[in-house]
Amino acid sequence: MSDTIDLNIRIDHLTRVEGHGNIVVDMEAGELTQCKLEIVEAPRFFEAMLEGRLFTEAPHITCRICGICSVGHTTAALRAAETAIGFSPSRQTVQLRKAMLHAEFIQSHILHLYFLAAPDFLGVGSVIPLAETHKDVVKRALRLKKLANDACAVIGGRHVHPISLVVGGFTKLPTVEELQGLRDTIVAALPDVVETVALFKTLEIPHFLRKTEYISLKSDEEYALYEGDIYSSYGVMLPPRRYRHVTNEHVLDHSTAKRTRTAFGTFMVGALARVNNNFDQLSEGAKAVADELGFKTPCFNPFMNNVAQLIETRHCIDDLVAILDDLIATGIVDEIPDPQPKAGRGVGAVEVPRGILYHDYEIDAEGILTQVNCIIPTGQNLSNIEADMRELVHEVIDEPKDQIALKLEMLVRAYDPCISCSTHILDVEFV
Amino acid sequence: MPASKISKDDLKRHLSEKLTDYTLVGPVKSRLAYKFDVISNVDRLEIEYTTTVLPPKKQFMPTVEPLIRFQGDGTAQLPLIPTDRPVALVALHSCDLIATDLIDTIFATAPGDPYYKTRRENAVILGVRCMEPCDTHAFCNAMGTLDQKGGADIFLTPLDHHFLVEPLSKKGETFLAGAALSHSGDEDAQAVGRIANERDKQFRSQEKVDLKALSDAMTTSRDHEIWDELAGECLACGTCNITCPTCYCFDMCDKMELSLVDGERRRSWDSCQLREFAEVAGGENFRGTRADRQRHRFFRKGKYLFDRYDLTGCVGCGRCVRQCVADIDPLEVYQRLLERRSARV
Amino acid sequence: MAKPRIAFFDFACCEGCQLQVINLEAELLDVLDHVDIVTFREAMSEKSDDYDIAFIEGSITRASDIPRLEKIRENATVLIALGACATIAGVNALKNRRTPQENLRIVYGDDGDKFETFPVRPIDQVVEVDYYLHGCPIDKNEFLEMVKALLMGTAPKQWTSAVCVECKLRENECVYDLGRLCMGPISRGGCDAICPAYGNSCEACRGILPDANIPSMVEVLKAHGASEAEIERRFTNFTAIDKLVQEMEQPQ
Amino acid sequence: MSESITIPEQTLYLPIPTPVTAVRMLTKTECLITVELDPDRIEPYRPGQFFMLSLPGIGEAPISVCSPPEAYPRLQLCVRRVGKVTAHLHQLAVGSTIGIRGPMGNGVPLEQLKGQDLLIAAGGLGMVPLHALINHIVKNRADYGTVTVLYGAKEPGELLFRDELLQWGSRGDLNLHIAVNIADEDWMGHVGMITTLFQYVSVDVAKTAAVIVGPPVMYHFVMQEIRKLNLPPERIFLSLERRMKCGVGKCGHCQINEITVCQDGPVFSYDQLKTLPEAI
Ligand SMILES: Cc1cc2nc3c(=O)[nH]c(=O)nc-3n(C[C@H](O)[C@H](O)[C@H](O)COP(=O)(O)OP(=O)(O)OC[C@H]3O[C@@H](n4cnc5c(N)ncnc54)[C@H](O)[C@@H]3O)c2cc1C
Ligand code: SF4
Ligand code: SF4
Ligand code: SF4
Repeated sequence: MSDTIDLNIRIDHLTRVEGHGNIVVDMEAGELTQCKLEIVEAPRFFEAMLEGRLFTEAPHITCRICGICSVGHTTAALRAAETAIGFSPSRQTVQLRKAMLHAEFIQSHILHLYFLAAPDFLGVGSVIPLAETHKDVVKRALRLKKLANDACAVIGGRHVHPISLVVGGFTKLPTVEELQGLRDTIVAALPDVVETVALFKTLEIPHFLRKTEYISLKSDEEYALYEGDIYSSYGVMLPPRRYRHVTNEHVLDHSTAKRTRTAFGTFMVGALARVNNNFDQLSEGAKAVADELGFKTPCFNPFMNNVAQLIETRHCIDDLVAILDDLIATGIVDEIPDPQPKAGRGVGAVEVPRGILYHDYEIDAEGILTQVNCIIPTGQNLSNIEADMRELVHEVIDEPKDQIALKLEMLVRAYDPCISCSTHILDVEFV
Repeated sequence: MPASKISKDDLKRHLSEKLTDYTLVGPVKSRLAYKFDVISNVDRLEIEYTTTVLPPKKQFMPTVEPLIRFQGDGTAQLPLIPTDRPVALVALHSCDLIATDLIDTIFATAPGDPYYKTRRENAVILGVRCMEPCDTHAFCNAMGTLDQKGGADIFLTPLDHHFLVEPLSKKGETFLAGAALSHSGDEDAQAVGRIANERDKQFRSQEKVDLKALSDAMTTSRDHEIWDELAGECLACGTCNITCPTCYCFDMCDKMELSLVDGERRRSWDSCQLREFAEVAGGENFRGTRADRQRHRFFRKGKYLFDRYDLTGCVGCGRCVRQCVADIDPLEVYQRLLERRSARV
Repeated sequence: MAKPRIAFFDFACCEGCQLQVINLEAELLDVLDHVDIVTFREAMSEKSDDYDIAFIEGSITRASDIPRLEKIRENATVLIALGACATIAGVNALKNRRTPQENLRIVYGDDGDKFETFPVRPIDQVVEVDYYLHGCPIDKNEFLEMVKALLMGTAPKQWTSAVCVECKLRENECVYDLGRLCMGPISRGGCDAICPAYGNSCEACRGILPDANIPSMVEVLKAHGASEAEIERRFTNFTAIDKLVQEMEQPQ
Repeated sequence: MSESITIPEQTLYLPIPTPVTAVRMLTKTECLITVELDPDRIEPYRPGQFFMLSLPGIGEAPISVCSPPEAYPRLQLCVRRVGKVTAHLHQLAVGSTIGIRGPMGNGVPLEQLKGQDLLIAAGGLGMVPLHALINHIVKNRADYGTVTVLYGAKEPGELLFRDELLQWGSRGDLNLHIAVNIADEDWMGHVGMITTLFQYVSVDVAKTAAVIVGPPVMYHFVMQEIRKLNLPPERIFLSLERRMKCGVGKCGHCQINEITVCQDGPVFSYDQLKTLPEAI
């Protein structure tokens, strides 16, 4: 039946995603001639900007790669720079950074679930009409988002481009009273999370399965976000400094090992990958959410990434409370960061809401960055998104064209792609 | 009233008891510097401290404060300044006491400023004698403000284990009621004299600035080369004005709520070092250059206020030079101006 | 009175400034009572060319951006530059310190020729800008004040005083005393000195004041131990494109 | 003068709601606003004084008294559109309400001018306060000797109060001389700077007082001419414009030396100004 079909879909400047991308699908007589997610975002040259700058500047410059993942970029930059100069931050610093990162996960996931994804399920163009029809829902979303932003404000000054996170530690530390206040507001917000789960339980997630490889960080200690080794659902474990083995295979590296991996095809990073790979380490609350929403590992439905985000939201809230409890119990000690430059190379691999983010810095003895490489999650997901698109088109080919277009949009959006981030997108060149 | 004293612990205890009736405001320490803040636990209070970032003036004239409230019905109302609890402003140095006196004079001169006066009248001020220079920037001794008791209601002199206590007003006496005061003898007064003697030698300059001579020197210094030199250094950042205890200029602007009908007219501290301060419609700026503005700043300190009120506009607290990143130092400026004068005479 | 129609557009940027607008959690719904947001790609699918006020985020980095921006200028009655990328080219201008070819080679290697790029410009180098909302990112309260002013039909406040003013009003300890360098004395305020308030340096993300005393600022930095290279970096974080800064760099 | 009402300190910054009774455009950029003051709350005014006009959410602007004291409690204000507040004042509708604080400042010393010959020089918007003075003189013509009015404007279109200028010119007891810098086709009068009008002026030094109001640049040139007339400095009066926020001597913006223009001025004798460097 599909072998007689002609189909032309072009969605320019895909909305409700970060950055500019187009969906292009061409089918002639049932033959898929084009099926791609075009990235039209202007390249921004962050690596070039960074070369020649001081290592301590890296976090504050690279967070400007992306406003939504700005804590993520900051964290990756801090970790890369500190690894390069051989500096180990204090436990307090790490705890506070983890709290920031958790808050960013909450903020980003809530934003995606309510503002970017939910309108599709509720059949509207954006959250704005929902402000009329579902005022309570929108208010709840805003409350949860505010919570995350407040947490970032208390710890790092603000969410978008945090201020006090610097190489070595913090330029200003929150007080125990502030942390206590924050903890209380977070705990008070738990019913909102429960309501959110109830809402998403009523939404119908498209059924679509395609087996793929899931890559995330993994750690013995905890549900890996801040640090860990690179882990593939196909069982491979790599230290962060060998990240190029997972990221560069398609275009640049033609080694045998690479070709073997290409045989597996594309891979996915992000919430679904993490939940699939590290389910056991989720908080009890998060596991209960998974249960309630019928999430079972391994899950091969990319649309379920939304559900995975919700599970992680709960996990991050639970763990944020645990971190705050710990900090409140131990108290805050004033430390003034004073990291000294040293020649070296460091890779910071950090989970950010959309997947693993790598910053790779080479620093000279004066602390000047001589080589910089940043690889962002959406860049890693692109090939996988396209592979999903190709398969999805075939599955839904009998539906009306606008339905196909909507499904494709929803699919792309389910990945929560962050195209602004795509400083390095061309590692997976396909345009 | 005979001289009396109180042990340091007893003073703390007394202040702590006063928390039930008074809002206590005093110096607390942040990372490196001190600032005046509301105190709910007396342990946070630092009676012996180095001069704060902002002057205690903020207690009577907040950095930003509403003057008028607009209402939806088009009427304007005065905001209420709560006076149900008196404020006890603790541990003002002499420089700040004299500065408070100065602003009292200006803001009470008809027409008086109701907001300032209300807050001021609602406060009891505890001054504290400085037993050593608070840092290398202060030059209160040169300006003649050291050991002055200015607008204080109570004046404290710290000794090893106790404070000498001088009530200076009815308000002060009321505040002290119930405090564990004891008689202080001559030996205390002698100890103060001894310490003060030692202290005076530690200030960065021993010379007193002759205020009358300074004002006269300024009269003939409009075209002194110093203004251009200062203009070369000054960044026009406003820090000196904002941190000065005798600066009181303010800006007024409206801030509406999202309803666009309710809102406030606010005043906020302003600085004559900022370019727009004296600019009027048509682009005319009466002090368009940094040199003009620096001259205005120093003339205001050393001449204008002196000429008009017979008060010094500079109390030597050192806040401005301590915080000016360009290191512009009023004492040096005064000395330069006086030098040329004496060279001429 | 009909609600003003507002549109948001983005060029090369991180979209953090748009996010700051969405981050107005407590006020967003009230804002929507006063205005119609008709285009906001980051958050909505609806689009319209019929708007009164356009907020532009991002810098102009390639020829194809120009007609798009010109079209927006044509449609809008009021055009506002939103955030450092748009107002002063922001962090993007760091790339202007190399030629476009060098940049392409560093980032994309041999694939470099597949892209178009030219030296970054703030949007007022392409179209006329009515008002500026500075900052990286913008301050969400300042955005609110701007919207209120526009609703009242009056000119929004455009800051002309240094960051130090707000910094001192907040009673921050100067970060110079904490051993850090700060551009606050010559940088445009309006941010409530948020960076020094969190113990960090002002990086001049709102640009340098038009009448800044740059030679003296350089002396101040030197006096606090900054090397020539460090001073250069301080002056170029967000203001690489600033005319004043470029003049300073001209050999005498 | 009638007994003055002292403004209670509590209401120092409080604008009194005042109804607008007429609004009329005078030129492209100036409009004339008439308001009805509440005599219980706002005291009579003099030429040379000013009021703070206030609009909630927009701000305040100092604007000179434009009507003669005899008009009280009616008050006229002539506003040039230059920015925020003034633009909104231009949009006022009859029947609406504005906030008013004042009268502020010292005003022209009418008592001192009585019985004198007067030389009045207005540059541009300086005609606004002088309009109040001239109308007062006209209403009390017998109190003054010879009155000469010099008025300079950039171009004919900027001349304020054109009807009244005609009336004044045809009275016979006012010597009115008008100059424009740039003439248009219809302009039949004098062309040149206001200083060129001094050729028509002859004064009796013994009993002449001068009142001059105009933009800062004008003072510089006009004073050169005035000095040639050898009038004693204490009989030459000028009104200064400065940035003002509070109008009550507190905010510091209008300070020149030890004086504040809003309280000690805006009208000063040349005698006073001579000892005030920076003043003109
Ligand atoms: C004593 C006195 C009498 C005046 N009488 C009149 C009059 O009769 N008619 C008239 O049209 N104008 C008069 N002015 C000028 C008028 O006050 C200003 O044009 C007005 O305040 C500008 O306000 P704005 O909000 O419209 O302008 P803004 O938008 O605030 O700014 C526009 C320009 O006006 C300047 N400005 C702002 N506030 C003031 C201020 N308070 N004082 C002076 N300049 C300011 C700014 O520097 C800027 O250059 C008088 C000024 C003074 C001091
Ligand atoms: S603090 Fe120093 S640099 Fe700043 S305005 Fe004052 S004198 Fe100038
Ligand atoms: S100004 Fe800063 S926050 Fe705003 S879009 Fe640009 S990089 Fe992002
Ligand atoms: S920290 Fe920076 S902005 Fe604040 S006072 Fe110091 S120099 Fe000025």
